[in-house]
Amino acid sequence: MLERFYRSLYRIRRVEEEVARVYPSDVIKSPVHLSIGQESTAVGVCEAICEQDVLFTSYRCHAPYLAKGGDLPGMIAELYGKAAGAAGGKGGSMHLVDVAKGVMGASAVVGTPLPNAVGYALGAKIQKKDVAVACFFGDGATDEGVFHESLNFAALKRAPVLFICENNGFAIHTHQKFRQAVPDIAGHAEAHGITTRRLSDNVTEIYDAVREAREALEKNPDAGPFFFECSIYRWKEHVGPSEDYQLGYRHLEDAQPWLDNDQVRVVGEKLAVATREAIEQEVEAEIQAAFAFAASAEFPAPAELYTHVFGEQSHA
Amino acid sequence: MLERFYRSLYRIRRVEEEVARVYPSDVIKSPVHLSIGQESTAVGVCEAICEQDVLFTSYRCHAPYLAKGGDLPGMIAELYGKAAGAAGGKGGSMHLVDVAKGVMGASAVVGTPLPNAVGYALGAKIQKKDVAVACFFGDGATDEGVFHESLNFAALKRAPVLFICENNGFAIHTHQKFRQAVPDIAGHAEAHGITTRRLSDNVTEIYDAVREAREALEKNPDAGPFFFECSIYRWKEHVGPSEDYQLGYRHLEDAQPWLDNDQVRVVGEKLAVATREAIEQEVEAEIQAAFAFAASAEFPAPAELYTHVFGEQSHA
Amino acid sequence: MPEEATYVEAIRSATELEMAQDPRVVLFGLDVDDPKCIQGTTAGLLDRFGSERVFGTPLAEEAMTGAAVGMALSGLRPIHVHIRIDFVLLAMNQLINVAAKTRYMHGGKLHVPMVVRAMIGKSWGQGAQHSQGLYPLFMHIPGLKVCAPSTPYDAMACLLTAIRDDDPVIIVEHRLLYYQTGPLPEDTDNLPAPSARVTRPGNDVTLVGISHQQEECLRAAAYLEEKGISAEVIDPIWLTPLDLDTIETSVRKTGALCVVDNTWTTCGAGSEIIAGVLERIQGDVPVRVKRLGYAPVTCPPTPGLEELFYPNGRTIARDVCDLVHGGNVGWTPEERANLREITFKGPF
Amino acid sequence: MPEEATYVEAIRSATELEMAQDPRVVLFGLDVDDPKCIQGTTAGLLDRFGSERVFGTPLAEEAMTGAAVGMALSGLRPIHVHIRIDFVLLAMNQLINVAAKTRYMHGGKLHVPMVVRAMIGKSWGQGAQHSQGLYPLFMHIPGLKVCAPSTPYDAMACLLTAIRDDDPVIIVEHRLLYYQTGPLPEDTDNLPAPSARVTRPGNDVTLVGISHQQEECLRAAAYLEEKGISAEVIDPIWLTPLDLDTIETSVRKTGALCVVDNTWTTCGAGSEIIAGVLERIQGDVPVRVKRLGYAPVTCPPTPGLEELFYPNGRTIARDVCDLVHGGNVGWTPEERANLREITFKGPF
Ligand SMILES: Cc1ncc(C[n+]2csc(CCOP(=O)(O)OP(=O)(O)O)c2C)c(N)n1
Ligand SMILES: Cc1ncc(C[n+]2csc(CCOP(=O)(O)OP(=O)(O)O)c2C)c(N)n1
Ligand SMILES: [Mg+2]
Ligand SMILES: [Mg+2]
Repeated sequence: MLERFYRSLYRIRRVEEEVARVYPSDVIKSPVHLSIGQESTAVGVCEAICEQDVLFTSYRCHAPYLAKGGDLPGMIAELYGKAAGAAGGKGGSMHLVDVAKGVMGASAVVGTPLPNAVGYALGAKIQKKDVAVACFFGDGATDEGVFHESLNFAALKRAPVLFICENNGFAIHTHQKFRQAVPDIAGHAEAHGITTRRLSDNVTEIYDAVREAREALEKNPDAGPFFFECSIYRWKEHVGPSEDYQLGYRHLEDAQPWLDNDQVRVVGEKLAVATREAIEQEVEAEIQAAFAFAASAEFPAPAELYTHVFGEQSHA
Repeated sequence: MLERFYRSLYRIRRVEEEVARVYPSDVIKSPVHLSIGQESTAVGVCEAICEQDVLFTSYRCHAPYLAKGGDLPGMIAELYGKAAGAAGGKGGSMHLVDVAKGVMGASAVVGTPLPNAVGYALGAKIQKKDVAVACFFGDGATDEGVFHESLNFAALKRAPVLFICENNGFAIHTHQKFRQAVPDIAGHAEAHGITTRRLSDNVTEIYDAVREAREALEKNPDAGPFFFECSIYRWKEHVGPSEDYQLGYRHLEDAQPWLDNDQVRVVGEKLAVATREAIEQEVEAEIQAAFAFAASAEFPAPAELYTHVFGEQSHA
Repeated sequence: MPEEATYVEAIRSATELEMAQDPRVVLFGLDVDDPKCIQGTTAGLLDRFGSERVFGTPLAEEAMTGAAVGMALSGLRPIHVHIRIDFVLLAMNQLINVAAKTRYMHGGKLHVPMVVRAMIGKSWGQGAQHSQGLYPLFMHIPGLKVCAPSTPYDAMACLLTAIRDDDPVIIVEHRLLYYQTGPLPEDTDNLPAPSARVTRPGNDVTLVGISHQQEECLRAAAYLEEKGISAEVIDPIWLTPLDLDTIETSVRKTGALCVVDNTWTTCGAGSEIIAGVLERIQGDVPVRVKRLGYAPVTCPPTPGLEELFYPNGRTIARDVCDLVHGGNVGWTPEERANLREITFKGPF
Repeated sequence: MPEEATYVEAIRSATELEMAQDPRVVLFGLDVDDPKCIQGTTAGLLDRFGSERVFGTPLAEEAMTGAAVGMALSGLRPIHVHIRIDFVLLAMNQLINVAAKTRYMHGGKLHVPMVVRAMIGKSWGQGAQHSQGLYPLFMHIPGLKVCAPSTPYDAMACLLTAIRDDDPVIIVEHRLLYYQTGPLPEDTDNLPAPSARVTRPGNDVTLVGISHQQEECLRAAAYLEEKGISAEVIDPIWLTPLDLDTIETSVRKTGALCVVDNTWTTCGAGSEIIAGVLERIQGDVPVRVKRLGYAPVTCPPTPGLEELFYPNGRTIARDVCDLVHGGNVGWTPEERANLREITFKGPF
């Protein structure tokens, strides 16, 4: 398992570092919301759920997309605005999608994926499919009323949803304590009668907790929903490739414990050096290839502007 | 106190009975949502708060409007659609208003008064006024996300709001248990860190609880918000003048305990007969006069259609 | 010949038909399963299809719309019902930011076959917040389709077409149209593509009426005969996609266009149709134009003002007569009993 | 002569001025008090006026809008800021069902003096959900006022007028206009009533540009000189109330009207202005009309498609040239360096 964790953690970290590295060259013409430092939630969750399970995420979607097996060249090409991108260049960084891998799109409006995830889970249950839905969202999303509406409805219908709150303490630059009277998000999930776990950013802890829930769902489709609040930390600025401690809304000292506990390093150190290096080499090659692919791919043809408003089988 | 309670309870009951009685004659050309059976929340709360305090309510607003001292002829004239109505005939039964008495309007969209109440309370606090806001809403309103957004913001800002949830068990014909995974509304208020009380429909119990909160606010403007969930029962149909046990979504047996505990009767029986009869006579005379006033009042002139879209000091 | 049916029955039976032939269709919304079953439009469906496919919901318009999107993505074809279109204002974010954009912003990899049924209210002092039309808000947004059928026939055809569509469709119903009766489509497997219908041929003026105002336009056309004015009445039925061809053809013939909206006129369907037709005609033929609709105020409940708030057959006839004659003629028809508007006093 | 200032400074200083002279004014919204202070438009205000009058909020657009209504009712004059107008879709219920209707549905007994500042996004692949215009949705609703200032001067005047207004006003800003510089009003105590402005006189065609498209229209007018076409450019500034007089006067002179919306055209301000002007002109003079605006699709982030999505000075010039000549002239101007559009790549 540790090998799998490491491959995924390292891959996400390195992809995003490459995104950050090339960003100043303007090949990526889109806002990017990096997950650097937050990889363990995506990896812990996606390793614990099943192939057929699906994800709904926010704009901070690179990590879950990759962790669930989303196509890497498609992702980079999407950031580059190319026709070969995951969304044909029509989504950008904030709307990654890979249906074959169960990544059901992403949204730039905070909170919106929550009810979509619940609806999908209910739909899957009605269709008697053994599919669980993992829904990733930040602490900011839990300020929104739709968070409660979604949790209540999921609980009422016992929809097979795994709510994954990536609590990095901030909505852009505003700390949770300036937004929430009681900064205990899991407490609200409990008030809606949902089985809830408060977790750290430890990838194994996250994996174990989510695995247990997923197994419960496999045995009993009415076992859910489940709620996981994971305490994590965003290392980079809210949007863009840089650090932002100079802004003064948070301080490097706050970050230090998280940096010291970097899950990529911690998990990597548990592997034999040769194993780790082999993984790293493979990943580096994959990343190089993906960026090369994206760089050389074509931009969409002008006619693409008008496609995909409606489907062809639609009556438009 | 009991005399005051009785006068207010009896007055509300009788006004609404008169509304129900005349309704089939079509003099009231508007949907009416009666509070018959639910009078004790309005009375308990409005007797406990202060003259300068204000109310925000839903469309089921007759009882709080009257309990807070809202003008009775203005109310009946409003139901009749007359120019002398509380809102000049431009509101109808669902938008009663009496600014002098602190009734700050009412809304027919479920949940909407909640954030209005919180904003008002915060505004009053910013202006250093000793004003508390009582916000009346049903169990249905608590399904809406804005309920949580409002509670969180009120708690965050320590806004002097008294949230009064009139839990009559139903949103139209749908029982709380089909809408809420955990039918414990007060539990959500607690999760937002709000001081909360679960109350019956006993008018004295409601009065005492709200009085205590109001006194706390007087001493300390940061003492709030407070939340009260009152269990009550609606005797009539959701909208309209009749009973609706024949619809089958609830049964007369369910109602029986509430009917047996009718607060109007129970409180009345505690008074000396002469006292009670004097009150009743006064109220009856007042009601007769109000309906007579409404019946003989004028409808608004056609030109009124175009007034009050914007104010005159507005740049339109 | 198919039997006569009410508009209520048209909606009910379209839903039943499609639920029977397509197991992916689910029906939900506040009160769809309650004793009044949305004025009868959902009657019997819970019994026939069970509570997994027909269910009431909490009051949570935004999340329930988001859930409809999710259900659609999961392979279902949800129909989400609102008893008033006013409440859809709580769900604009999911409808506009999510449902309308999901296909495009994911490069066609996802799509959202969902139907929103929403009713416009009128009569008996429903007032400010239960009377809005609001459909221009949806027309403005690429990725949403909008229709506003005014007959049982079109209600059934629109709903079937909407359910079978692969993208989000909003069906704007009207509480007063529920009293309409008429035939239903015979061949429900082969429905025509969305297009407008000339509901009454004429030569002197093109009168386009939307939703319940279609009924008023037909009344107006009857009144206009008194003045020897022959109105061609058109029902667009679908507002997105909008069949401008049919309207343009008529206007080229009549030289006068009046659109009667079932909402306010500012940025309304009337503005859209007039601008669209004139962009096409570009002065080829002279055209007089007029928009009618709600008075530019909030809807008042008191009957006298409520009456003035809405266009009706007589006021439309008056205004169209003025339009055709190019000035204030000073004529308003006397009300005729057979052209009197339906009113009601609940259930709402 | 007043100094030149940026649009950002215009908004900031209008807010500061009015907060200083009217203690009822409060400023709030997501991130108004954060280190980036809404691109500088709220800079320094927290320090000067304190956290009771300047505060950030939870993410809760509906409740925060409802709270603004409540604050307004309590006697304050709240300014509620949104960094994207797209997010206002979460608050439509409070804006349309409550703020717009409170005065009317309570017979004038209550009123809601609140200001909503909302920014349109553009550039650098912000895409589907950060680029919408949406102001026609507000224009449709009686009880709301809407303005979309395009210069620092008008930004300051509009914001001051809005704060002093007794009813809800929505100010539509545009991220790219934040780079505009120009003079500010000198006499801030006596501002003109809302009206349109002829920003460039001309004779051959009336070109109305809204929000950031006003800038593009001025560029188009410069390009059109190449073809000897003299465009009269008008900035409506206020969309509600809309000053049709100024536009009508121009159109009666030019005989051609092109409106460039900073949103989609369907049921847009262009539709409204064209229909409104033609209702007044009623064929007195022949008029050619044209609407331009966003392509009828969701906004794509990839630069090539994004470029095609928006009208710009050159494409407007091309389309207006065709309009004036009544057919496809086949001319598009070469881009001139001094007429190139500003772009940026954050902060967003
Ligand atoms: C409804 C809505 N309101 C505001 C914004 C602006 N915004 C973008 S990201 C963000 C912060 C969200 O914080 P959180 O949910 O904790 O996610 P994180 O960025 O920390 O991953 C905000 C306020 C938005 N995109 N959508
Ligand atoms: C946002 C919204 N959704 C739906 C409705 C339709 N509706 C009117 S009253 C009502 C029930 C509300 O129940 P509750 O809040 O418990 O109040 P009660 O009628 O029991 O006093 C509903 C669903 C509405 N008016 N507003
Ligand atoms: Mg966060
Ligand atoms: Mg109730």
